[in-house]
Amino acid sequence: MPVSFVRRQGRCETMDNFLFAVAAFVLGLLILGLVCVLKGATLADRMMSAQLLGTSGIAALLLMATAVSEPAIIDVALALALLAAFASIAFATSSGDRQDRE
Amino acid sequence: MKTAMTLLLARDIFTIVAVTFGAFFFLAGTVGLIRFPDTLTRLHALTKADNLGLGLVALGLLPWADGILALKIVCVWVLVQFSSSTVSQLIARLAQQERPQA
Amino acid sequence: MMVALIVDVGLAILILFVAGWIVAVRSTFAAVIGFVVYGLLLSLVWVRLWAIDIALTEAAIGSGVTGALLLRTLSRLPVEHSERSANGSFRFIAGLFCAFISLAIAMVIVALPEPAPTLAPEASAGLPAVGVGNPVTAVLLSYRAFDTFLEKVVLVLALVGCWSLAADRDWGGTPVLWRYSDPDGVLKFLAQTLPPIGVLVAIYMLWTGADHPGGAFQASAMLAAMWMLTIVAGLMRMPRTNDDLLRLTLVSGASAFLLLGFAGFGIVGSFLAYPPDYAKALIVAVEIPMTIAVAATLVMLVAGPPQRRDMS
Amino acid sequence: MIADAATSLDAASTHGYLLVLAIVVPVGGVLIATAVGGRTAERTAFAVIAAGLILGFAILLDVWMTSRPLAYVLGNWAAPLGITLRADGISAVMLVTTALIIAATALYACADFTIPRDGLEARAPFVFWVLLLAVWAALNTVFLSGDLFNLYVALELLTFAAVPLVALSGRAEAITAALRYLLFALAGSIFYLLGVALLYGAYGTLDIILLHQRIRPELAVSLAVAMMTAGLLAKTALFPLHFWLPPAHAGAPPAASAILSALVVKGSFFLIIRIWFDVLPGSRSLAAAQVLGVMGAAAILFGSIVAFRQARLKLLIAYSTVAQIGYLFLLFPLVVGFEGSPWSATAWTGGWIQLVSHAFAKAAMFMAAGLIAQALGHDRIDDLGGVARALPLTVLAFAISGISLMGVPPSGGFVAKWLMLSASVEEGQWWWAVTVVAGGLIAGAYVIRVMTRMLGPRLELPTLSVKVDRWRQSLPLSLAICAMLLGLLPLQSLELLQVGLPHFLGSAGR
Amino acid sequence: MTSATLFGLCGAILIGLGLFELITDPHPLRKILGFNLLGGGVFLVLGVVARRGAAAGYLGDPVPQALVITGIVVAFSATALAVALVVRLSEVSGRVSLAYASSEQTDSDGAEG
Repeated sequence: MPVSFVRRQGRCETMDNFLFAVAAFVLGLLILGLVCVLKGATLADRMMSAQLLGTSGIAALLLMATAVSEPAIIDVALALALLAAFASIAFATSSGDRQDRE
Repeated sequence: MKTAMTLLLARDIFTIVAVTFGAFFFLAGTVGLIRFPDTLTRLHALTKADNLGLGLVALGLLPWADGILALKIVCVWVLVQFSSSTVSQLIARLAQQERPQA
Repeated sequence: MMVALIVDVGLAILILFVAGWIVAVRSTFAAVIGFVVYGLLLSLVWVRLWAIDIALTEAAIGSGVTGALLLRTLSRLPVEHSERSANGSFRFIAGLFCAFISLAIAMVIVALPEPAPTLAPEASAGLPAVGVGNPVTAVLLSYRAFDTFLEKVVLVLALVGCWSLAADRDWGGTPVLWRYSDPDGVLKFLAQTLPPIGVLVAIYMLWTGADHPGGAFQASAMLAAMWMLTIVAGLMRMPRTNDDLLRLTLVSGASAFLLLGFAGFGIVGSFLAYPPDYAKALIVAVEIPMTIAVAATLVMLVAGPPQRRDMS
Repeated sequence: MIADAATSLDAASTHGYLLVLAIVVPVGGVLIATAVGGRTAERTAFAVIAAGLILGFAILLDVWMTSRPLAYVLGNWAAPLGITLRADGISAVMLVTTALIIAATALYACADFTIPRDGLEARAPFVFWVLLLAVWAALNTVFLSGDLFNLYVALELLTFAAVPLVALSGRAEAITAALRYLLFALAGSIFYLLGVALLYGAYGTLDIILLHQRIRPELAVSLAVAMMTAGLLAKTALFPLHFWLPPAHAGAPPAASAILSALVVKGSFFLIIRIWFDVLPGSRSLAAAQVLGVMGAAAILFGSIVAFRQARLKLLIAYSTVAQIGYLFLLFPLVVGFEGSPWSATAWTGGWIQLVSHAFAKAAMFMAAGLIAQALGHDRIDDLGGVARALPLTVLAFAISGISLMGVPPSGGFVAKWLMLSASVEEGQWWWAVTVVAGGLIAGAYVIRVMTRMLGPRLELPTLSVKVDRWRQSLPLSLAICAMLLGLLPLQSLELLQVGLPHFLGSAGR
Repeated sequence: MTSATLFGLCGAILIGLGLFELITDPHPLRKILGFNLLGGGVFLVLGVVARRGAAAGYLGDPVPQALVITGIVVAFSATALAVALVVRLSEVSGRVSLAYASSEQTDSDGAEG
């Protein structure tokens, strides 16, 4: 089963470095966004942080997977895609539960 | 030989352009998150921009993955699209509930 | 690779920033969200340390199940009133003490021997006898299977301990995850579409875990998340805690290990030893009940002690 | 001896399978009891107890007869890759002690935790029987495992079994105590794990015997051992990390208190001994041992004095545990200070007799206190007048265990304290002798304070709210007699305690 | 400096931060978070040990990697139990605090069973 990255077929180190740098950039944005969101008072704002978390983390993982040519990292991204969705749902629905209660 | 080189170069350029644009959308999403005034517009900025960003990043990485792996990357993107669009609906509902109180 | 190191430095700073945030922020809710972020960043670090199996575990537990557990807890506690220990000098001394401990650990880490001692060659040499390609799986299910066996018992005990906190009259009742009215049916839609994918991914992880990163525990966390999703959406019911099938499922992981162990006694002459020709088949055979058992345990742990709410 | 064990590392002993069974049988009991529930939980517990007693004595007999440790290589994967179980002299002694006390506790608990005849499962009985077996499984793993990480899992198993027992009554104070206990225990075991990580990083093995051969005195080892010891001290509740213990042990149901005070804290202590005397090479730091000794001495004095001032019997007994744990830590300066001299062997033997006799005496005391509280409906010391006439056997059990705690001959406590006393005088560390004597005197004071109330005239008729069966009263009495009989053991038999140990001890115990 | 050492130092600091939160924050849920921070740091140290042990064609020593996975499961179980205790405490007493109701000796009748 051809589950692998196209290894070193004309890909130079510069490309790997570029992908890494973008991964770092996305992670930096993640923290920036997170701080802003967490300052926001409303529950919805806070829940957005979960969303932000999922997409940025997945993007960083995809970039890293390609940069180091490790296909298994894509599996991590796949797991995260499903579980981040679950976490967001847990955020949204359990907080609603709390509001109903009070 | 020369066409092969050109093709490889084109692939590099494609990746760089797509990933850079992807990163740009992540940036735009975060800026929107910081600058937009209320929850719903922030939600809009975040989800739209981030999902586009992730899509572009995934697209840019596709040429480096072969066979099943490329399929997996696409799967990750589709999954995120799918879950985040529905989850953002949950968040929007919560934001509406919150609004009168806020 | 210079850029990679810079990324690692950035990642380390991010983690420390988030950890500091968790410690400093006043709102407990914000700290919980911070903790979920911490889990995500840790799984990125595991990727950078070439420990993909751990990255998968951390992503599954850190961002998924622990997040759900802590959020459910918050929704059950009275609204937080942030009380800070006013004693500044105590905090100062504690801070100094912790800094000292960090420093000491750092000194030891910097001075760890070079070349580092390792069991990687031994683990690699043993693989043919185990029949799997992923050395981490071989460690977990063969070389140190006894640890894994006891770990499954730990999970069962944690659940018994959790149930023991029920009120006497609630014993045997049904735990409650949380409720969502779901006016638009959005959640139902998600709960119908995501779980099939999730179950497929879980099966894939279990299967691929024999030779590539992945494995039983990661698969269980995935199954648990999907199961909880369907329960919250009202598509499935939470089982009663005195349900016979549930009880059997919960102990089936550890029991499968136990049976396998005794089989090893009889066939190969040692507890938890696998007959070489069937090693891989037996490992997969024990992983399947283990995955289901752990998934059920995780769901029940998040749901908490049983309740009997007859009024609703 | 340790060299012998290492050369025969791969050769499992003939009866090595006993070690696996000693762990796996109670674990199997936990699983069956959880799965089937109802009345099966109690029945399983008794079946397991019968098997466990036999296994414990079989292992003890084997180690005694052969004077060699038992070993078993799990899954045929020899260390360093795999895990080896080993039983040396101290493991065998602890196995039997644990089995006896668990058996007595189970018989005692029958009355409190009967599962209703209608077969409907109830909360407290189910949890108690499952966790009783779980505590046993965890303790046996702690005594038998030869692998540092496996020991970490065993420690956690012990924590997870013990904490819900504390909270079993469901009252707010009990839950608070359980939560505190859990947080202390978790912090303790995570620091233990940190030490394990550092040791693996430095030497690439988790096996205790291999580690002993490879280890060198260096910073990593000092820090790792400091972390592990500190973590385990928090779990053992040595002064000043004892805060969680009294409310936790006093707030649990009496049968659970007996297990917690007599056995559970000994699990983490046992592990400290393993690390100090089995993992570390010959050159142990006397300064660090002195620090442990000072903490132990402080525990003796503080615990005894606070125990004396308690108004409630169960809290008094719990604080007395804090003090008696202190004696165990005198073992460190006394053994490390004069390695190779026969006096260090004397101190070693004394420490272990203290551990075992305290286990019996303390289990007996908590059971007796439980019966008294059940009969009177309270456990206020000032209002115990006349209870001796109502529950003579129980009061006798309390008195005999008290004699052992005080260290009056011919009890096990006396032999223990006498051996420690002579070792410290002979080694010139007279200050420990002073502490031992002072601790014994204060213990005498608090035991006599309780006894005078019990024996004294009643101010008003004690109204027995519950009638206590005589056979139930005989259980604490038989444990107390065990503690007493320890003092009459011929000392030659105690060489068992040195089987399988590194040769830091002198020729033989005196 | 290698990446492994870098993350090792990161782990060391996390241990300090987690311990600080565990010691100083009075809220039990925050203490539980502190324990998890601390645990993350310890696991990171183990992971660094694993990474340094790269050999035999593996990029890390699989033994400590497996230990971390076991450790994560145990830490999660611990968190679940602790959190259940906190919730039960607040249900029974109406408070979320580790302080005892009155003094250490409660004035309840002290009877058991």
